[in-house]
Amino acid sequence: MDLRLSAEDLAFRDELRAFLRASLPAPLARRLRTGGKASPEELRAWTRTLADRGWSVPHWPVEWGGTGWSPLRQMIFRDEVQQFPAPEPLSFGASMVGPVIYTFGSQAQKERFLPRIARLDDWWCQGFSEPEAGSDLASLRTRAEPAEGGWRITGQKAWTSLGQHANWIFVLARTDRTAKKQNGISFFLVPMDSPGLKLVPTELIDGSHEVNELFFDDVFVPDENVVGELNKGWDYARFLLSNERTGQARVGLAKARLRRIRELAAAPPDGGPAPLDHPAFQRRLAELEVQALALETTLLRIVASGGGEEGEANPVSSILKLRGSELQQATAELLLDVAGPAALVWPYGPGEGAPLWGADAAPTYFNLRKLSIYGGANEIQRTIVARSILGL
Amino acid sequence: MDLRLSAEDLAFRDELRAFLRASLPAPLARRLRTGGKASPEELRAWTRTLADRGWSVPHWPVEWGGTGWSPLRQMIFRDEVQQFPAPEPLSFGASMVGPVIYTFGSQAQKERFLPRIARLDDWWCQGFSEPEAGSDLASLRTRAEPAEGGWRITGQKAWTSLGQHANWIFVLARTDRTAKKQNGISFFLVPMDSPGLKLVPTELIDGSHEVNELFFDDVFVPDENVVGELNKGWDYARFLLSNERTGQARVGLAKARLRRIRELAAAPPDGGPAPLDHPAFQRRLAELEVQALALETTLLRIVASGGGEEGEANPVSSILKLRGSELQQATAELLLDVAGPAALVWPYGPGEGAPLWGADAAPTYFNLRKLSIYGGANEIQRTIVARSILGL
Amino acid sequence: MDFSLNSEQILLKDTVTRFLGAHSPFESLAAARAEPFGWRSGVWQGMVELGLAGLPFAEDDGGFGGGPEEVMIVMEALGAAQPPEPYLTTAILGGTILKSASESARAGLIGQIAEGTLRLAVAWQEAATRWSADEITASAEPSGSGFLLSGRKAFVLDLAGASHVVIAARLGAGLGLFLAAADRLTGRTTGYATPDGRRAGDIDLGGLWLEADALIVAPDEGGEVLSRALDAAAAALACEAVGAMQAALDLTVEYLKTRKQFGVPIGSFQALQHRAADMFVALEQARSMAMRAIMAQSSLPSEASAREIAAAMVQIIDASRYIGQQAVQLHGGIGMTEEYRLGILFRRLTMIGRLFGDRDHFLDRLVAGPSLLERIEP
Amino acid sequence: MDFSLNSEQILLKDTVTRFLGAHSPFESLAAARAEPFGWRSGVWQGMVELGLAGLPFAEDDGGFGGGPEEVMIVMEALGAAQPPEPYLTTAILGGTILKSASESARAGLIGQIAEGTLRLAVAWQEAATRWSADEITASAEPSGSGFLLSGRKAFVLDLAGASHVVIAARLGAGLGLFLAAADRLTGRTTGYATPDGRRAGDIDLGGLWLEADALIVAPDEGGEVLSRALDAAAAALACEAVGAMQAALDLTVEYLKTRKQFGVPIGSFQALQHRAADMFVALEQARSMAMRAIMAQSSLPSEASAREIAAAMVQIIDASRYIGQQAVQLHGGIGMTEEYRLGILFRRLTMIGRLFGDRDHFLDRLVAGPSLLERIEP
Repeated sequence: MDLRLSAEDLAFRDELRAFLRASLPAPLARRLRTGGKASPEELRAWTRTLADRGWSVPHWPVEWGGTGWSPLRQMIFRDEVQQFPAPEPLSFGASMVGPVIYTFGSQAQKERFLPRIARLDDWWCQGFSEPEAGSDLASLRTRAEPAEGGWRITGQKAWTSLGQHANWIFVLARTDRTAKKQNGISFFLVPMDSPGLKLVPTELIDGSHEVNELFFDDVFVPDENVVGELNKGWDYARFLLSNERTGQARVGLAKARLRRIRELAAAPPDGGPAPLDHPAFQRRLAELEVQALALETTLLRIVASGGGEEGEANPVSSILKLRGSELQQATAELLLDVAGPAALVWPYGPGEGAPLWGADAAPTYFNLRKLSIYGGANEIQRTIVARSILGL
Repeated sequence: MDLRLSAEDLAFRDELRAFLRASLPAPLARRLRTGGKASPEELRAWTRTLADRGWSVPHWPVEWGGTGWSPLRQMIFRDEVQQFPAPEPLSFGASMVGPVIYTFGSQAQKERFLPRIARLDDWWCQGFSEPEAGSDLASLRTRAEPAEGGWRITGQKAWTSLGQHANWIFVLARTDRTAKKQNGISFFLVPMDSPGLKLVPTELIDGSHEVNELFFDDVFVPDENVVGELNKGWDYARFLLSNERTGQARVGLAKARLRRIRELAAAPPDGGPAPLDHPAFQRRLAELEVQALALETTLLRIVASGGGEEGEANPVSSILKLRGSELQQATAELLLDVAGPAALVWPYGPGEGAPLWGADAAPTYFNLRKLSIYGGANEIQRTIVARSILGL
Repeated sequence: MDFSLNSEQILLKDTVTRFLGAHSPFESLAAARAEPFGWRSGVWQGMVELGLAGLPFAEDDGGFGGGPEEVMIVMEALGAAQPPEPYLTTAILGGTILKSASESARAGLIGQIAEGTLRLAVAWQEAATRWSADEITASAEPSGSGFLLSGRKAFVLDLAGASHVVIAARLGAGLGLFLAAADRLTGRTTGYATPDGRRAGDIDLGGLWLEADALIVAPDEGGEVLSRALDAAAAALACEAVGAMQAALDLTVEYLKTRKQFGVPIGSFQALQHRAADMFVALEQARSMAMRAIMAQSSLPSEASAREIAAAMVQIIDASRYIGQQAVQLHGGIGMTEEYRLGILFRRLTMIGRLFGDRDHFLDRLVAGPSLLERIEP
Repeated sequence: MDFSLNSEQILLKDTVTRFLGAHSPFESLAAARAEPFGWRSGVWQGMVELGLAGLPFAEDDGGFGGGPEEVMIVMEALGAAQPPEPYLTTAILGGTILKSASESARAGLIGQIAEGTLRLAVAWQEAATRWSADEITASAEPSGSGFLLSGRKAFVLDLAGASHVVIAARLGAGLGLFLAAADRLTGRTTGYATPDGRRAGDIDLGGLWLEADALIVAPDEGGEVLSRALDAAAAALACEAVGAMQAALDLTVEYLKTRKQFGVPIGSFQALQHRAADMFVALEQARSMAMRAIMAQSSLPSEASAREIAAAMVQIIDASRYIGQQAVQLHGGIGMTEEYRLGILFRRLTMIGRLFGDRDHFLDRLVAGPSLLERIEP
């Protein structure tokens, strides 16, 4: 038993850090460090920089641009990116549809799509959830009817993140209405500019335009855009959802936020009493740091035991989703505590340019409530732990 | 709206306090104040003192020794007794079987039993729960078979508190095996010295002998000891269990313990660092004081709205059980914090007489875990709130 | 002891609730926020006509003689409906300060509040005060026949639509409270939206000259008057929170009954039932403490009343956080959307503990004093 | 990086577990507590024969050269079985002190531990020290060819059956650690049971004279040596807690599967399922931190290691409390009974956070230093 990284892994990590320092544009680095976001253009440029280095899709097979890194190195990479912080790869392509395509897709699909995903030439979004099928995905209603040379999709999808930037969407639709719930579903790849496809933004409580509703009205999809076998879409969706469970811990982000909190709490940008001098605040911060260490170590244990492998739904990784979301939410709440009255400044709406150092606190807190809801609500994760691990 | 007591109620309270100061033997008062208990003899003597003053069963009908006090005054009485602290009346007689007898019993039963309950001449215990019927009481198995002039009871009861001191027990037993779960159960009054009735102590984790198992082997009970109608026992049991829900808050006890904690924390009996100087401890104590005020005020609101009336199962009173048990448990835990290493002294076992100021901390903490389990486990209370109040 | 409302109070409650239902339904709030001040003069005028603005003031001063209980009733109703009109800042926070102004200074002003023509904002915080008036550094010094102010104010709630602004500034060894008409601040303010759908702003005081009679509370009393006003505002806010929590719980229970998953209403899942039960318990405990805070104002000396209000705020902030978070969680995705009514309730419940102090701030006050339990035994 | 056990470690784990299952089943514990010292010389001898007593010591010193990981394995097994034999006090707490004694002082002593003839108790606490060695007031002064001690010691774990006692006493400006054979303390001790089914005692030192060579750690090093020994004991205790928590969770899951209410196994109720899931998560997080504490001892300087151990104890104490309480709650009445195995686990889990410091004590250490997060980036 040894928690220390090997000399090789340490050198690897230092190389990553040097690369991030040298390659991430300074204004973007500064913005990310103070709670801001990368624009779609910045994310595209950054993904290409990574791709040029061969690191844009580290976990993919080498033949399609992957690195061949061990799970531990993949984890170190993700952690360093999150801690720096640098933009994370767009998961819809790199972690969701990409692996489905290289595992179940045709050779033509692989050649057509994978290189463009690896460089973010295509921006993918997800068409799984529906207004009446969230955590209960198997009850989806969107249907695809056979048509000349392909299918015609009709239905409604919801909670499609960043769909407004996407040019492709992967969609689950029912292709056999006589089959039982999980059966008779197929997996389609659909251009966002297909006639009959309409996107309507959903405004969120954090003021952001992050998710969308999508309306499919008889949208034609050619046969070549069906992935794998017809009516096996549910299997591919489960494969997709079980991937990257270790990615849900997102400890690096929590650590980066805790560091920022400690800096702000030690010396509030506007002066005044330092929260870090308050005994109750000190304890909350130390408690969350302990939580972060515990989660990181649990993650390392799971990675070390091979529990983060692709396509394998290790129920222990439900811990990562549960504690990862809770830790992220708790750090966001502590950021709100640090900001104090400065959290009153809302960056949206009719502002005239006010002091902005606390202005991401409330939106971040509001936004991260989603973490315990999406990707299998935490209630679902608890049920998975109880049933799959404890046998209840 | 006014939280203040009227001048009359204030005078009433002062009268109670003066009475408690004058009447409770000093050694017993001191012992109770430092976490000790009253012996059965002391409880009997104290109940007689109260009975002589006419206050041993305040909530009973005046004709049987009650006071005619308003619900508020009854609450003040209970609160003063708990805060003093003085011994509380033995609930099995005064609050459980007593009300059942004066509400559903025969005139002969009333005359025979009620005066002896009011003076604790008879010590009653409860024969409801069974090893396989705890929160799910309706599935009880103890049965009574008709016999010449009465019934013969066979079965096993569990969790009978203080049964070792009792000379009477009230028992639920199945008298009609063909009826559905809740039906066909009758309510019996049984002398503890009945042939065939055997008591076996259950040792608890706090080292106390508080509860017992009871084995009924063909125990004869004459017809005159059946309460009310045959096969209606379930109704009487529900009446009994719904009584005194407001009593479950026990805020007075929590307040008394919080006072003791503050004293000990300000000046530990053995000297050394005072927990009350520690910022984290200060906050925990203040938080629990806020909790106590909130619970007390909720209790007053329920009492003021008539929600504490006998036989009426006001679901809002589930709040009192939930928060009352949690508050009691939290104060017991804080007492353990204050005792610190002094909690290592266990008053049972092979001690040779060690410093004893912290010696009730661990047993109290262990013992009070029962509060969220018995009288309808807190899980059951939450279901009651969800169903009866929220309509879920 | 008595926890009931009298018939006039019940009437007040019904009237306010009905008014808000008719004139400020949830669907109207987005448009309200887009108004120049972030609120609607029509709705404000309607509230004035119901007598709400003048409610907390003595009849002799031109008000309608309501007490803390009437304030509680109004604030609970406002909490459930969340109209952005500047009631709390004008009638309670600013209003309580006006009540303590000298009679000559406040002559007619309270009447103007009651008539709806005077709308107050209170500029007490600064970028670095963190809810503590002791940290105020803005200052005033005598200059000619008046005062010259310096420094900056921040987080001034409802600044945009205020007709007058109370400004707290050091004056000699004390804290002076000045009243300035909003037009005196033209070009000195920076406005912004707040996370709970209201407006606030900062003020640059540098070189602002005010007449002698702008000093409405003298520096030897200013600190005490401000802190009493903040207490009154916190007690009112506690009641608003109760209204908002009740509304959030009602929405959640309704959602649990109607939303189906896996073929059954999600309210049939035990884990969700128990969560809803815990929300209910938290709400009732918070309600009890808000009622204590209200009653304390009319029955206790100000020091003891301040402690009761701090205790209430600790409970209210905990409950607001828990109920807000769980309401969103139990709703799932729909709870994250702006178009659904829960959003504004959640955002306001989040800010309840950031307007006049956070949980630490109020708990610090309790920790500094003697046991809370002693107080309840007069 | 590596979290796996090697084959010898797996063998050790199996051996200890099998031994305890055979020689110290739960049903035997009540009788063990009734023994004169509160534990069984036969079981102790068996543990010695397995090599457990000498395990943590260097082979050169007469031990078996085990490291923190082997200690972890043994302590986890002891945690699940809860035998009352004095392993932690002898092999870890007292043993770590012995390791730092001068070579002449410890000559042969470690061998005696390995042989089972030396059993140590460590008298460091006093009635008023509250887990802080800085508060120690017992003192020693040179007297003739030795030292004269004064003061009182309290809460000395496993005092009853100890053959030797380490005594911490002020000496000059430092803290001297003395070793006294138990027979020197005859008539000076007061013994008592502890809530977790063990024994402890107090010692009256007044007028106790010890030879010069009783001073096994000099006063300039005593404080540091004691605090390193307490850290090692806390890390071992964290591992014991993991074993106890795992056992409590296993019992609970088993009970949920078999106990029926309302006609179905209570483990089918969603609220209870989710509680069990939360227990599992708490256990795994605690296990991670216990492993960190173990690994820190062999890979980090003592200051950094102490902080890792403190961090682990915060997590362990939280988890022990949560899992202990919920295990009892989910069992209902049966969990409250002494005859059921959960009782001893619950009582030990309660005391985990009271033996070498409580949660506040360990969190204070973290708060006093720099961010914990910096450490993980060498």
